[in-house]
Amino acid sequence: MTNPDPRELPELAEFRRDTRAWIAEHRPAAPSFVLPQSFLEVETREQFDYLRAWQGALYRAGLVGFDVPREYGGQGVSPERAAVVSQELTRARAPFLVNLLGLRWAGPTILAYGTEEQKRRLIPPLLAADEIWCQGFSEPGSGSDLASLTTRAEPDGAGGWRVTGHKVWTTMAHVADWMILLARTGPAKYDGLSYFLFPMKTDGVRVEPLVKMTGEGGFNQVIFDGAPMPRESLLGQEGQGWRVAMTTLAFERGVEGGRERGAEDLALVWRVADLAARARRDGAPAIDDPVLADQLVSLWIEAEAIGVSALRMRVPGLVADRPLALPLMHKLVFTELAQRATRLACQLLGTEAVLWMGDARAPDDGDWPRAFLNSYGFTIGGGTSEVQRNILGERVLGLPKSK
Amino acid sequence: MTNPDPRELPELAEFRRDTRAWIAEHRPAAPSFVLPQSFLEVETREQFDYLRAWQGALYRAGLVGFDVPREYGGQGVSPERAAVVSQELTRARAPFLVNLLGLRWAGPTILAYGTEEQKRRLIPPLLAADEIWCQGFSEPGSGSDLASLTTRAEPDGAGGWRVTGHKVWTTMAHVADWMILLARTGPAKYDGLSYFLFPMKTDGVRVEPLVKMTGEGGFNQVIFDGAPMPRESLLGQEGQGWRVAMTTLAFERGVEGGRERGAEDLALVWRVADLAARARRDGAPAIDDPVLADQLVSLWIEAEAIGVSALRMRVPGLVADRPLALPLMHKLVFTELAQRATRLACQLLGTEAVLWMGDARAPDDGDWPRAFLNSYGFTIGGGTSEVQRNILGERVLGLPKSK
Amino acid sequence: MSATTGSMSLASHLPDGLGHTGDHDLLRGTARRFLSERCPAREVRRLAGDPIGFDRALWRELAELGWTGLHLPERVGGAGLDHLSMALVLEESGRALYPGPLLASALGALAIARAASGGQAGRLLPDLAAGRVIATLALVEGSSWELDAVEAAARPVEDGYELHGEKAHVPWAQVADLLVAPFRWEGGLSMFAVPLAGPGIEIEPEVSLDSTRRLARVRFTGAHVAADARLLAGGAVLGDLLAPALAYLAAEMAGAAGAALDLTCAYARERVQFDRPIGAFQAVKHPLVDVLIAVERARSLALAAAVALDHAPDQALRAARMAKVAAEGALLFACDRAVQLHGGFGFTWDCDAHLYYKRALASAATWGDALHHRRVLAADLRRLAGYAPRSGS
Amino acid sequence: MSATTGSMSLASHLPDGLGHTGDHDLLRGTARRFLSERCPAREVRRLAGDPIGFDRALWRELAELGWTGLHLPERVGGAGLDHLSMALVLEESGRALYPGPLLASALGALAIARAASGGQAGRLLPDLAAGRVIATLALVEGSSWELDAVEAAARPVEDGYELHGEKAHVPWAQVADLLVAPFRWEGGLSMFAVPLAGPGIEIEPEVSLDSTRRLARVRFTGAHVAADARLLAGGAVLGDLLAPALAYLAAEMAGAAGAALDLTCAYARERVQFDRPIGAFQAVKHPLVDVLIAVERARSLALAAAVALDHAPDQALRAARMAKVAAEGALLFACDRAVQLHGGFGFTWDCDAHLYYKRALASAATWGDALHHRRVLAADLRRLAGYAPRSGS
Repeated sequence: MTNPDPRELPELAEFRRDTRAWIAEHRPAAPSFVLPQSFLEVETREQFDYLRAWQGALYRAGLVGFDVPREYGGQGVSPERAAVVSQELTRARAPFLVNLLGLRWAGPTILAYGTEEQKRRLIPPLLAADEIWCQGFSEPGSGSDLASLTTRAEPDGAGGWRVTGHKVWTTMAHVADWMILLARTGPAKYDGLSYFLFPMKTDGVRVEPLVKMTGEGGFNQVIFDGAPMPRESLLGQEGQGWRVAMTTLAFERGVEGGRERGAEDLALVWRVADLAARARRDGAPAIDDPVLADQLVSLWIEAEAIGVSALRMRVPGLVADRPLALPLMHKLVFTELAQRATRLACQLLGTEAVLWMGDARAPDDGDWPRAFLNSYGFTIGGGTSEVQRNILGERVLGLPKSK
Repeated sequence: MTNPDPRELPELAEFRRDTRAWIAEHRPAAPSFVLPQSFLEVETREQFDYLRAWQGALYRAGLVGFDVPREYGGQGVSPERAAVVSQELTRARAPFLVNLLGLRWAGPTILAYGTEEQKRRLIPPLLAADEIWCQGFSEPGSGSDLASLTTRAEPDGAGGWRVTGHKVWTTMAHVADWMILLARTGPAKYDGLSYFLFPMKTDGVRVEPLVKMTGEGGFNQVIFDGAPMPRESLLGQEGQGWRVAMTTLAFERGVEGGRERGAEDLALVWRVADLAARARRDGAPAIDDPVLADQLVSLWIEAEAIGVSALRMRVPGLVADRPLALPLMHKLVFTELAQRATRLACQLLGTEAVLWMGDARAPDDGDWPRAFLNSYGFTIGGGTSEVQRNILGERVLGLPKSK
Repeated sequence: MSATTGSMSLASHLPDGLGHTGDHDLLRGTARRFLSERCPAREVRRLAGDPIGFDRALWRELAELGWTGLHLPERVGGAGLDHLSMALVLEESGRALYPGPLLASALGALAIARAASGGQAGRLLPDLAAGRVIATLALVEGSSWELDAVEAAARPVEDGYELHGEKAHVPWAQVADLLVAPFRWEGGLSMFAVPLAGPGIEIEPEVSLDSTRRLARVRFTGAHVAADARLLAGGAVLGDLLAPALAYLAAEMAGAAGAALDLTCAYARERVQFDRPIGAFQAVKHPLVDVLIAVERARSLALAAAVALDHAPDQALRAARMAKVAAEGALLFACDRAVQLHGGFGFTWDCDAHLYYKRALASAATWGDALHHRRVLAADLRRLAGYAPRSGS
Repeated sequence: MSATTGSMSLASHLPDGLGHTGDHDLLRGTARRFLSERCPAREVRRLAGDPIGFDRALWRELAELGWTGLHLPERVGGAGLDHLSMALVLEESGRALYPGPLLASALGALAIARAASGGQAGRLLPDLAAGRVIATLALVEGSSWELDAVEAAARPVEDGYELHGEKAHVPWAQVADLLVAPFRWEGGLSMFAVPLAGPGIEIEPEVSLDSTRRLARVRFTGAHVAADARLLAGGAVLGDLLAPALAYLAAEMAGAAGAALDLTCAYARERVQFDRPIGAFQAVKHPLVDVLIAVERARSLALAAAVALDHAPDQALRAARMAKVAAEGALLFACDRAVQLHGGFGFTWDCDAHLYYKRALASAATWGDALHHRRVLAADLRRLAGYAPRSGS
């Protein structure tokens, strides 16, 4: 939650003032229903409509798409402005951008591998949240070992495909218009995979809700039974799917769904610090406890380091030893930090940690135990922490594959 | 450092009184030279003679060998008395028993696999420290993967063998009379190994000192160049060496070299607590620091748990779920506890941690940094912590081999 | 030298065989079998989704097995067994995540057995021992479970007392018949055994994180209780109760931790990725070994705390605090790895891991968490290390 | 809401490119090459075993490269570069475990540059910038490095001062020409620049854990110094020095941590057990990844602390404390895994791991360890979180 820097360039400072004013004027009132904590838990239609309207409004105000050229509906590439919007959204504790999978994964991948036609057709409604994206990679038998997946796309004889198989943990599939789909078009483990942009509103596809351990919905399993896909669904070349998918998974951008790296982590730590100043344990303020305060300080330092690393990452001379280290470790670092921060928050609550959302006296509406349990969605989803450590060990430290 | 329990059986209480009195009367005066911290660092002749004399005196007083039948020079099996001696030695902070490798590893293995002749010949001088034992398992290329060792024992045509190869980390080889030697008698990785009792005072064997990271000596490399071994050197059957060696490595006895499980760990934690009460950090007593005190409490709890687990281990009904868990985890638990305890001790020293042994003002003669560095000898030697975790995962939790 | 002073080990205070007999084996075996048959995971799930969450028929069966009176004297209909027996049964009930007031009622009954007059005990305990009456223990007010936070008051009136105040997070108050709790009384504190019925008592179910241990707020707005609702001993009772409360809770938590570990190990043996069971990967195997170590430590200390109650009462409170610290660490760690190593499935409602995790988080917050008890133990440690703190520090 | 108050990020105070230029790249590249040629591990080992432990020829070479005056103004012969430059060179010297007073002398010179009068600066700095004079910084007395522990005194006499007292753990006092240290002076504190020669000064080498950074006790028994030995500013100088001292030390430690990681990775790629390089085992690979994360965090924060000295001085002390905490954690962790994962070899004198470990332990104990700085940061955090502590707590 960065305050304006007095040394900020005048035009950027002006943009910040305008953005802040716009957000203050337009951010929607708190709804009567419980909002999801992240894009992983968008469950009900009313939650979805509320969040989609917010992203749409931001887009129409010119505040979404700072990593997308103007010809595809974006704002032109401007990381500085992206950072300003991110900081101001975080500062205002505004709702998140609901089409995050589109903004973060599908969009950049389409921009990298798509045809001109695919880019013009798909990117603008993605930015506006007019068309929602979900991701179909994992399967019941293929989690960490993603390339063992068995969902297959077979030619329909007319240039298109028919899809048969079973995908799981497909966040927002129940409201999605499109899916980035990794499917088998041949027997070779890696070279037999192709990457598709699958239109969800079609026959032969069934979306069934899965329930998370918090009792919330928002992710699904998707069963394909010969579901048709037109010719133009293929992204990149046939058999190139693994490489395209790795690109998707590597899109750990400085600007993630409109939030700047570091800012959100630090904001979380400060929310926990704020809780520590309010919460009482054994009748005393939690923050008085030196052991708890010491743990908070560790989180604080780690969050500040994420912000500094984001700056450092953009200076080649300061990452020359291991250029891939910071980008590849980001997901692991921030998801585990969030897990420890929310765990500490539960500790701060002392006796009151036993209350769950829905109890009128649950501190902060029960957000902390809920956020802690939901934190595992991030240490598991998008490549488990264990897989991330393999990748870092192999690609950054040059250690041999764990075969 | 257990005080007499008022409920102790009268005969045991009497034995305790006698033992305590004997130790008080006979424990040797502090020497003018620096004593090693454990059997891993016995370097000089004067250190060795001092320690050997102490074990000899204890043996002659009937205080060594409570896990050895009387016909082999022991005191008959009496875990209660062993525990008393252990507690009283710890309490008095008496020197350790120098022939530890003999008492803990060679002796029990000979008792398990040896011929009557081997037992009668070898055990009594082992208990008395008249003959010292060392261990020849590891090689430069075979550490964790011990069975890949290449030292070979070839028949000399007269019923004996000739040994050629290279062993490392052989603690006390420079003063040893005997070595428990694992050597190859055939090509099969496991079934090609045999277990020998090798007489060190012979031709064709060269002992070269290795220096530890503390600068201390005490372990060695041993180079065999056709060194002869008589027929009766073989322990167990030819080709049975791996099984016998695993028995040796599993001898994690309740009584280890005369010290009772748990008592020594707890004594270490209390020595660190005592340091915390004496040491000053930033001008204040270290133990006043709540974060340090919290860490001390964690160590305390773990040390108490080791003691309780030692009792629990002897009650089959209380370990029925996983009978091997406690015995197999003991080495891992106590070596890592000692490492953390000595690390904490270095922290307690604050600015004074920079002083090394030999500096007149080094707190406690520099014992703490030295003990901390030496603690790695135990987390690496005798099967690294990593190997211990494999064993526990496979043999106790039933997880598949990490191949 | 001061280091020797504090260093008499917990183990040295305990009998050699930990007081364990063949009867304990039988008891544990029965408990394991009974719970796996009558309270398997699907039954726990069914009750977790139920508005009340408690199966009275199951309760009656375990009362018939004698569990409700294991630790009560034979003269009031109990089995007259030791605390180790109760700890073993509670370890098994923790393994099964048994959803019912076994722990709460056992502690309520214990408070009455220890503090009541002969007449009170004779009147209340037979029904408690037989499981016909369910008790619960209410220690929390506001956000504190310590005695000096008690504000609820018992005002003397004709024929008894009038109760005012509110107790929070009372386990299973929804189904309990009798609440045992401290009230202020003429300036001091006293334990009261209050029938949970009648006017002036309001029970408001809480939405509890752990739906296998239901909680409620109990409000007293002038409820009238008879004079003998006040148990004889004063605040000391609560201090005396802390050791068994923590020891019992620790046993239950250690059991749950062991079960969470077993759950994950079973999955790690079966789930195949990269052409082998994931348990073959050290990134799975080694953390599970660390969980194992924590679980066995927790079990040892929970046993030690129960055995200390039986054989070394002056060591019991410290042992119980250590047991709670160890059990909390082990259970949270076991659950953390359970969810993470189950991967995508671990994050779903269908995987049992979350049931254990919610029990873990809620149990951690009960009767002082590890941080609290470590702070108390740190004070012990300073004293035992011969260190006299500066006043005020 | 209070949470926003404290949450202006460190990064937001720093310039976008961290003030880094091509010159910095050149400087670092030169440093890496020079040190790998002139100060490889075998040279470090040779000096570690040497009675003095310092190679004056090597010192002169690095002085010629300008490292001794990088951060000093051009008018006194320095290079007039920024703190980032010095941090980059120190990171490299840390990687190489360079055994010499680069850090100590840089800080001594910085104290003089900041606190001396024009005349003093003009007299002392040119020789320091050129490396002809070696300075050191002496902050520890007794077992404390904090100002209120200073007892050494400068008694005014004719023509100057008479010094009494003792400074401990003074880095490289054996080879230094000039000692910069606080002395009590007429009731207050002042920094003095004391020539390390002449009567009344006794230098007693300590046996230091880290033989790549030699330490000594320096005793003053009435040594006479000239009036202008007293630097102008008072105790505030020491406060001002703490940020660069910690930032520089953190950079050096972060460099050493990276080198220890590289050492272990190289071994893990080559050492074969069970028919594969041990780096293929997750029990080796994953801990090394955790070290990597710690090392990169330490590097980022060490850079941030240096850049803050240059561009955001009011953030520098907090950034420097964070950098010390992160660097200490990373270096100790990297060394722990270095020894352990080298197995039996790691435990020997022949493996370089112990050289790093000793540097790590000694650096941790220098100018406040992580625990100390975290305690100070906790007080910051309470304030920033809008929490007013009870008085006395």
